[in-house]
Amino acid sequence: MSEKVKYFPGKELRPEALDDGEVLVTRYLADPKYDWASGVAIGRFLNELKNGRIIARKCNKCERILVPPRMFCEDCFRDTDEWVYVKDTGSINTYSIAHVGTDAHRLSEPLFVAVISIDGASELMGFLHLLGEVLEKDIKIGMKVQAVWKPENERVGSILDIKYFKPVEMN
Amino acid sequence: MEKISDNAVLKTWRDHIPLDWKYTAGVAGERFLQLLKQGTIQASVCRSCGKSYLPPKIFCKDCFVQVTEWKEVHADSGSIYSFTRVRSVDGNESPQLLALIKFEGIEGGLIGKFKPGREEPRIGMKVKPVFKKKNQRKGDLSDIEYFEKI
Amino acid sequence: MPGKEVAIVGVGASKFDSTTIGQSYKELTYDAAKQAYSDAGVNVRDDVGSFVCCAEDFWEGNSISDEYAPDQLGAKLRPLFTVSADGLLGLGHAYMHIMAGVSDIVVVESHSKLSDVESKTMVEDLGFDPTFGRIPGIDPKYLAGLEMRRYLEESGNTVEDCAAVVVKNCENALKNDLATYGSSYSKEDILQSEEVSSPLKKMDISQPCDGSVVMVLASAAKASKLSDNPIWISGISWFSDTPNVEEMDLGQAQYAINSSRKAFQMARILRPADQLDFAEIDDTYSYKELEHMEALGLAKKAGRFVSTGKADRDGALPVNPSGGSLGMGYFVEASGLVRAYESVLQLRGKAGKGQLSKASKCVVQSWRGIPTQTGVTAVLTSR
Amino acid sequence: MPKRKVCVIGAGLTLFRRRLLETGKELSFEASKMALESAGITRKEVDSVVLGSAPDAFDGVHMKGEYLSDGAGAYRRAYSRVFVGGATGVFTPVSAWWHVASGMSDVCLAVAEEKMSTLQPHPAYAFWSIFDHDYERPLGTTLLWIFALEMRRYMHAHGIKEEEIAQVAVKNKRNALDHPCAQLAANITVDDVMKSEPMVWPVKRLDVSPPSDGAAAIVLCSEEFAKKLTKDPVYVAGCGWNIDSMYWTDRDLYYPQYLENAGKMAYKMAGIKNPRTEIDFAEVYDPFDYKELHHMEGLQLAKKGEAPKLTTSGVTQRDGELPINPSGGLLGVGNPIAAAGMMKVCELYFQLTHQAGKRQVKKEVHTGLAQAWGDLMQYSSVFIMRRR
Repeated sequence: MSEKVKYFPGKELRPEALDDGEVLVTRYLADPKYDWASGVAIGRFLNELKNGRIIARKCNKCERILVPPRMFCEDCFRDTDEWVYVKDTGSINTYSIAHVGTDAHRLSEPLFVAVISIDGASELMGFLHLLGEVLEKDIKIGMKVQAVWKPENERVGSILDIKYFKPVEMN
Repeated sequence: MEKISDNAVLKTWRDHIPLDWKYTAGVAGERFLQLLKQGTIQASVCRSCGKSYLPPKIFCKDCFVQVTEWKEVHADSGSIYSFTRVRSVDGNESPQLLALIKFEGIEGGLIGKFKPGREEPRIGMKVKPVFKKKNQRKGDLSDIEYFEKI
Repeated sequence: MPGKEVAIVGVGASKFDSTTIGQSYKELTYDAAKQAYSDAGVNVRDDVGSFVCCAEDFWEGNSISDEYAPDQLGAKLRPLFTVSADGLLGLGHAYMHIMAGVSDIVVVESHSKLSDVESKTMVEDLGFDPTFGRIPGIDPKYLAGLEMRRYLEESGNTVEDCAAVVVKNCENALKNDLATYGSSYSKEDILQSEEVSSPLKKMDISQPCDGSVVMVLASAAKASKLSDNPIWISGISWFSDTPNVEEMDLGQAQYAINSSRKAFQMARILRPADQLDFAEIDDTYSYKELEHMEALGLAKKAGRFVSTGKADRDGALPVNPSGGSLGMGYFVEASGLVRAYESVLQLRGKAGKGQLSKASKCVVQSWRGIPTQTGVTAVLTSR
Repeated sequence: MPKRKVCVIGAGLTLFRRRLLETGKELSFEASKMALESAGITRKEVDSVVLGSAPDAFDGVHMKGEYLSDGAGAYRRAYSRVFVGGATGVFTPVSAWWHVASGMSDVCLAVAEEKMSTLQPHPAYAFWSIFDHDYERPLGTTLLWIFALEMRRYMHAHGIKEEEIAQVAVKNKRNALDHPCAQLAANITVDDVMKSEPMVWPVKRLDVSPPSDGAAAIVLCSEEFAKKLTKDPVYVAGCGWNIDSMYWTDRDLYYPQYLENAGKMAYKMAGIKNPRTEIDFAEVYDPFDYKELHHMEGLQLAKKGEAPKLTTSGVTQRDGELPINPSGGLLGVGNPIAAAGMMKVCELYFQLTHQAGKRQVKKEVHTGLAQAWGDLMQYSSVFIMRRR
């Protein structure tokens, strides 16, 4: 191709072209709304966050304690068997420092993001959350952290009922 | 498997996905809409099979060759292919008469409003476009205010 | 041998209802999957070679719906993919997997969770060409109105014939335990319902329904081991006409004409009206059933055929004995798979109260809805 | 074993740019037309079309497969759109392969398109909604997060330094200088990467491929059909694909097991026992520089943790022993998601048919591999092509 084809199609536009009238543009602001049924497992998980607790499901065949909870074990392909409360502490599986937000704008303050493996659940089981009350230089993989909950009257059954995870104070 | 039998624990998560899109009209669409803004309807013509496309394309969907020739569509060669009285999206506005207009010898056509009034549309009725005033045109399909019976 | 190369050996469905607020779509699908695997007698983690899911992002509210497909199907760390299409096309891809030797047992899944979607009309609008097809402030069903008028004009069928389709399908649904919208209506009920996009009335339109369907397909060699009563996919084909509203032939369903021609050829069907025992076909809108019947060659004048009772459950050729989408509800991308599911029950003689006296060969057909001219036709056979 | 042998007989692509005037349909047409012309056939001979495109939220059209169909040459044809997130571009020809291998089709056109610039103010926003709606999106998620989290874990597991990873960006952007469609070709240094603006640490601006508009296409056909056109066709030797669990926070991200599985599926079909010696060159998915390394390891082209060494020692350069991303990859050519994956498959075709011009790798090549990755760090697709 590079030898045979001399022309590659495509008419490049300047960054401003969509805004300054250089080309005609049809604009559409869509805002589709959803009300997703959380279901048995995630419904209970979110409701329990409101109570200040993290709940998991256990599969009695592989004996894994699964969080976020699910009504089926994806490894064994069978119903999970019981609800298990796990701790609100855990360790940092991996982390990063975000300087940009969802639409690529710069954040004024960086956000500390981590996958937290939750204590009491099986190895590596956990979820995504934020870190707080910690300096960037002090964050380490494997660091023990604990949930900082919103005040009870502000909790709504949301992942944000946990404000963030902070380092466990060592005695 | 455990199911929910108590309405009090039913849980849903409500959210929305705000999206802002700016669509270019493309190589053919850009030219077509600029011409429409001038008050003329143009189709692109496939040199290979002779089909004339409205809205225009830079390609022939059949022969799949590049289409670069254009021709004017005679404004008074239109007729109603089908029409409908359709409700507004939120149900609050009064219904509107919408028609798909086809033109002689043209593949495709245009969707437009039918002139409100006493005249009822019918399939096959000869119609012509009525453009908005030049200073009100934006370079989109709404530059044709409506189609009316010839 | 031709026509007996790929079989449906297991089917499963979740509950079907206008809302399923107590379960997530994953949990619904898990219910359907468990049932299908039990029906087929397979251990999904050991036996299944590939998985096909059918979904569209905006109906899910996810930007990559494929991500959320594997676990509830038992497909973790397995070959799974999503085709953005109706579930019947999923059967088409599974068919090709078996014919190409990818796998000898394939799972197909599709679901609807329309009760999760608040902005259904907006999503429909987003399917149209952004520059030429979307009319600000107008219900996108305008296209169904344009099509219904043009189709009735060209075919000579009437709005009364369309109402007869609704009456028939909602009546059929009363005999189907899985159906949500069964009712005894008169034609007047339909004709007097609110106008959406003339001549299309509110009751000409199938209503949303939730549910998930899972099917297990197998090669001939595997099917003979797994099932005493395999349902053969003896023909399947799909076809897309133009996606541009302005260019559409609104007088006939070219996608159904072409896809059925090929599917019937594969299944050696020369005279569909005589050789088929029943039909489960797309009736997203009432007129669509008539248009599709004619496209498939099931009747020359479908309106008269339905109005005179020939498409009834005890007629010459029952059409949508399950109740169709009008009687069971509209399942977006799962609509075609729901039709196939109902067909399998009939062909196995397990359709309960709704069982037809003669059911050994049928046609299943789907359409992707406005603004498309895309559809699939399949022929299913029990012997 | 597949019933029919399948060949690749043509490839085409558009420019990759941040913003193009063309609609998605027009881009699809341009790439498809070029692919058909390079195969020396017309649309008349095509009996099926498979399109690949990533989220509808980019182009801003629901069911965009339907919308794009006439541009992709699918008017009045058997047509499907397949969608496996970022892995779509390499998955599209995989799906086209089974259309032909099954006997359902003799000539199948595989097209991939992306028009990301439509989404404002930045295409990255679409990635917010790939996360779980109930318990991840409320955190304000972005795609960069997961890359950073995975990169960090990968670095941690093997003690890899950011500087080692940056060499991939340097190599690929330099390779792209010879690619006529490239968007971000450049001569840069490791230092430039290290000093570039931090986005989501450890990810920096120059570790990342850009959003782009563009399209690419190839033509697949039966062996019988190909033999009418050429004595020495390029064959599809192997296809593989695999998905991991949606619960991505429940596993160790340092190693892509799903890719190992997808690779094994493709190797088995291709009769490859030792990928490291039997694959002559590879186009592995590189939306971020560390992903190239991660994927080389998943594909068994490098031992776990050793891909950086192969990069540092020049093995993966165009004149090296195992050239990786001679096209310039996503980092250099650009990343119109599905089209970028397909661009890699096009590169296999160009290299195997000695049409890659200045990009032609130094060694003699018979077997090439393209791979893409997607969904929530859980999907891979693999496509292997071979010529005598």
